[in-house]
Amino acid sequence: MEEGRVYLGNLDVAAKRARDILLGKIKLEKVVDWANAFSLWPVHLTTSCCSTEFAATFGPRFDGEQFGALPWVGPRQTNLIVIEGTVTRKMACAVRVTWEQMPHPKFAIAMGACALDGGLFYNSYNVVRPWEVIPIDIYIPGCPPRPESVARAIVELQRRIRSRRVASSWIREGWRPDRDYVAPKEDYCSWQRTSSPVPL
Amino acid sequence: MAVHEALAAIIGWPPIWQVLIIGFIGSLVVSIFAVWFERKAAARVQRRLGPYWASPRLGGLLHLIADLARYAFQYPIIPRRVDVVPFLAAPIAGLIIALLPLAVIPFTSNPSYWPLPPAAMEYSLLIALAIATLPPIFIIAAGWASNNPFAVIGGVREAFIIVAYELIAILGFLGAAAAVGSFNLVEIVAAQEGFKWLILLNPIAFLAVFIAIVMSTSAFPFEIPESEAEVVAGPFTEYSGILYALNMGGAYMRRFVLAILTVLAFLGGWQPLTPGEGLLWGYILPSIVVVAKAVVIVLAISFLRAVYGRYRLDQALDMAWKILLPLALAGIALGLIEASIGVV
Amino acid sequence: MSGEVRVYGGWRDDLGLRVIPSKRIGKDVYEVFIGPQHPGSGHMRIIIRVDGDVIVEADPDIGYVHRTMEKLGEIRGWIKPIPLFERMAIHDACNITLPYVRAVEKLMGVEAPLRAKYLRVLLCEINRIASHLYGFAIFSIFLGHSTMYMWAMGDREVFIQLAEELTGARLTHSYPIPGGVRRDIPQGFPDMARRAVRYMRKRLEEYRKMFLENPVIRSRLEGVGVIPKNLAAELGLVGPNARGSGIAYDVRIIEPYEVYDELDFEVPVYTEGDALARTYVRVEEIAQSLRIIEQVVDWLEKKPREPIVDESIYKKYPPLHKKILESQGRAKLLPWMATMKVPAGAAIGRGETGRGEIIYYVESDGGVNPYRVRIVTPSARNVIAFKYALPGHRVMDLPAIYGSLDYFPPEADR
Amino acid sequence: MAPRVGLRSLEKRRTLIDGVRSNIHVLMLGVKYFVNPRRMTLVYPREYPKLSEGYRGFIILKKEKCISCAACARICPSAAMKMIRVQEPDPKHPGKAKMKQYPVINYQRCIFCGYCVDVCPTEALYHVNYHDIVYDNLADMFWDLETFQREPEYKTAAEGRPVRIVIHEELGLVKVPVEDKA
Amino acid sequence: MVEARERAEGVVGPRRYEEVLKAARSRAEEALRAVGVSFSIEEGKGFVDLVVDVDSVVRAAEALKAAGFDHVVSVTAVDYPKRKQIKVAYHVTSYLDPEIAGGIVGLAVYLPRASPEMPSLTSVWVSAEFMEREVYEFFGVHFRGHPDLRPLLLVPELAEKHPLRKDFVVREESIYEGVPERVRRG
Repeated sequence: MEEGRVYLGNLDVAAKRARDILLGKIKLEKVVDWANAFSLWPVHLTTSCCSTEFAATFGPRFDGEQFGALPWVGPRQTNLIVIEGTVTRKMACAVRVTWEQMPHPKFAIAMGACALDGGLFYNSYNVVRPWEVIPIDIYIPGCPPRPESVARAIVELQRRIRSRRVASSWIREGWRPDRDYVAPKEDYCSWQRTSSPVPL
Repeated sequence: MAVHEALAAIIGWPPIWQVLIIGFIGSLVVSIFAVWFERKAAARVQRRLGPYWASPRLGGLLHLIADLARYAFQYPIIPRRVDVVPFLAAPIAGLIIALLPLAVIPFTSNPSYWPLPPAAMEYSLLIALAIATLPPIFIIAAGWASNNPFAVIGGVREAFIIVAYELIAILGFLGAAAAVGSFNLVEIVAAQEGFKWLILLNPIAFLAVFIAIVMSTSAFPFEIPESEAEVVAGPFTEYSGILYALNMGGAYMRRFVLAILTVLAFLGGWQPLTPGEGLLWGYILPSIVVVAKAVVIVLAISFLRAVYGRYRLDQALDMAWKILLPLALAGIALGLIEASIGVV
Repeated sequence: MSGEVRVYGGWRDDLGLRVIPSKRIGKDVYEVFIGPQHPGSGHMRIIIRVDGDVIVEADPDIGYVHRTMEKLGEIRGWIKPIPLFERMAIHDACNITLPYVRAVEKLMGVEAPLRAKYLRVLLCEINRIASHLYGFAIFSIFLGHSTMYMWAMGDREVFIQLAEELTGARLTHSYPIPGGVRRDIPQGFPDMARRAVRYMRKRLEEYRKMFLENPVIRSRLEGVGVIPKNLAAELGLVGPNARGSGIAYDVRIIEPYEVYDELDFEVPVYTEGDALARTYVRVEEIAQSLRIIEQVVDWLEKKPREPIVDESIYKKYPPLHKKILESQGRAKLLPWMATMKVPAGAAIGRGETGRGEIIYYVESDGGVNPYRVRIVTPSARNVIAFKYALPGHRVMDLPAIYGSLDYFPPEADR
Repeated sequence: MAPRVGLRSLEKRRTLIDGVRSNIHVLMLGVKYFVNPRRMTLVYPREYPKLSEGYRGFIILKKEKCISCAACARICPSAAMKMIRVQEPDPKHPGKAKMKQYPVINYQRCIFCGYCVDVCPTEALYHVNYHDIVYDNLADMFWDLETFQREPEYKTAAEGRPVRIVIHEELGLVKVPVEDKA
Repeated sequence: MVEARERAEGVVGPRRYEEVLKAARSRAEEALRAVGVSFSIEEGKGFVDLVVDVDSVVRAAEALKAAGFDHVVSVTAVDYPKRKQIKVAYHVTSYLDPEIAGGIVGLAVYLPRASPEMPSLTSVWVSAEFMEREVYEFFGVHFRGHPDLRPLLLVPELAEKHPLRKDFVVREESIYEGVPERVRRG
């Protein structure tokens, strides 16, 4: 394809060239990182009882919205997923599907001892470690962690995004240099729900 | 000098000034300010801080710029099962159509800067109202194209809401036109000379129009199409990235455009300032006065988010048909009585 | 109605997974999945069969937070399950673990001293208020009223601050132990508690104006989700859901555990049975809990600081433990408690949590571990209300009914 | 003095005037709080709450007091406290090493319930009164013997001013700045 | 005035719980004797279990329901591998009848551990429906006549393993294992 027709030809090629110009020559990287850092909207996915402390974090006393984090509705419009506590075998499918539906660049915080190594339920047959399901950036110990710990995690994540340029590198290379992408060992959604047999 | 005149001619040309500068750039700025005010006012009522850390001195205004930039640089997902053409066209067309009523609204009494020929100006209120009813169709198209049950339910709810508020908005504005006796917005504004604003003379019609605007752009008590608790994000569930920003921005821009229409009909448009000759005095300053009053109305609507919950769909429709319709008709009756007495 | 099942809009996601958002089952009956990731459903999935806008049948698909409490309860000995069972509803920690501890005390034949009983009732009432306020917060998010969420969360922080001063942890205190409690009240606690009670009474007045009398909220709640008295009795609903439908049943009256029979309070009962009645029951219960806290704090302030652990345990305390109990008010545990044996037998411990009556059936074979711990939590008994109260309502009533039942999935899935 | 059951019922249907009056009440209440919000927000990185001494924060070991009785490892509900065997010079007859076991903690599982601190016969474990420390990898959370004896580095104290939270009759929670920069 | 209203409503005052339990127990025994169902008594602290055999359990349940025990508090199943039996007890109490409101009486049945099966009592007490599904998935007790017997909490492949039986062993970690290598060297 000659040089001249590249803008008219394939849409993907043109988009890539536009991206290289935007990110390469014009210093938009800092703007992209700053924008992603100050508008981390957590998706509304409550996995278990740490959601009480997550709700307190966005209450009036430890106002999460002062960092620009606004718990929003759908996975499509948000870029942060907070694993609040235990992820059971059934919930792992919901976590994985929600993570897949979120657009890049996206980040994950594992909150609570249950999300790190199973906490009190370390040897339960129905509990899965979240870092086997999705790649996680920040871990918060505690059961449940204090709202300041969650606020500290958001602040640390903001500093990590801006210092290590995570958001713009995601857009430029399409993957995360600092976190190898975790492919699910086993498909957590293999089970099929049996619908209630009561006919109408 | 030629460049100066050319520039003044371009800016002075009503469609450029009204649709592009006030319409696109102006409503973008007003929308960002309205969203910031909405989050900050809700935060104050809720005894908390609201967006703060992006720009501590500015009270967190830059958070809105950060949200917009994040949506702009996010990877837009177009799901496989989606009908791509209407999926992409709906938000963009919805935004453009939302700005079109500005093309027919006069911002000054100086005839040289009227957007329509004087003959057509006689029906400027009707034309503006007609165009203002188009945008919801694109929201329904967005819901239908994204092929998601929640989106379809959201889109159908938007259709229900249009049927309810359309009639009340039109009757409310007719109440104002009845009081003055003509559909020409310039005459309506002229008739409200010396603070005889129609909001004071015909408050019933203003209340009907105000509630109709709150319903049409799904502001808080009537946030039913995008209500989080039932349909995840209504018609915009499948949108991500810049497409979602266009959709959400479209709602706020429609609120700004309808607010401008209300200002002209009820709050005496460019009233305290009598537009003189030339570009500055004849066109730019009156439109700034109109925009300022429109911003006040938009902020008032944003404040409702802090104090109200969400009506059920059938309750909203009942309220529209059983309470607001008689209210709007009473507004027209009051307008006719005032016209016959000659108050205006 | 055999009919072919046409899959509407099913797609194979990039996970290679057949995700069906909604199935068309009948002529115009759809099955919509209000899934675990949904602002209106919390950590569970409700599958509703919808004919137009009216719900025809609702099937709650729970188990997303099933953390095997009963199985782990059988391998962890007698003391370790206390923090384990507390994780079922951490904003109501004392009410959830106290019945288990009382069941173990019944089996061991141990009796907590009077001061420890008053301390237990104090923390239980603080947790009840915090649990009701948390229920209000989630309920108002379902109705779209974000201000009420913030106010309820803010005032809940006042009572969490009280619990933090008393026990050293915000939510997961694991405060009762078989034979007593772990900490005594710090110095400035009584007047801090009285200030909190006076503050909350003023705030309840503003709640009534902003939430209960709000025209939008009132129109969403009045006459919605009506559960008549005999249906509520038939379904075995508990707590405010039963008391909202006219059933005068409260474990604190039926089996007055700890010192509830010496306290002067009222249990509110409404007869309408709709979502508004249940909400009013919870507001009244907050007011009554405030009265109880005042009486308990007065009693604790007057009486001298006796040891807060049972006599049989306090005898075995070495001097270091006794000194710490006097100076820091902190009851130390003894190493043999990790592997203590409880005489054989079966006991039922009951308690009134914020959401209703919780029951522990604890069976011991005299060994180190309990032989069987059967837990029936209030939300586990309220789940059936979804199946029988939802049909016939509109889809938009689902959040109103879900919120008014104050249903907390981690507690229901155990 | 005994508890009683109080039967109550809701007031009947409300007229349109009630609707308008309650609308006005709600709006007046909203404006009243808009004008004077009486905020209770903690501006986090700048102010951090100084928790009371009895707060159950991170757990630290005083190695010299430990008599390695493993009571803490046995009572830990989430098996976070583990015992490791360490060669130590024998105080009684020098030159020979003696096997002694010490606890190490795994903060991935620790639930901060404080059972280990309460069960320790010689008070060798104690609570620090702060809690908000986060990690960005899992390995650092399993502390070995040295890190278990050092108090974790508290970044928030370096960045912000300590504030004490007091319950106030009128405003709910009030922040009282603490003078000493502990 | 408040006391008068209580009596009118027939609300149970805070009598000692033992009296309520005694009243409930005698009421249940009379009901079973009236129907002619032979039962044996198992004492428990805070409740009492009336053990009946499998084929007369539905009759006993209807008798108890008629006697005023209107809802099930808990369907408790206990696995006894040594005696090769599974005990399923329906702990019932009453809301509407003030004399026995709150007193817990258990209707217990011993089933063979190999293939535990019994008639479902959902037709008598609606509130037992979800709890019977739970006992079905955790213990494998098949309830004949249950409207929709599906796993309630567990993932299907776990539901086949019946986790709460004693032979489904969950191992407890000892206090020495699970320490990574770099920490063990100290």
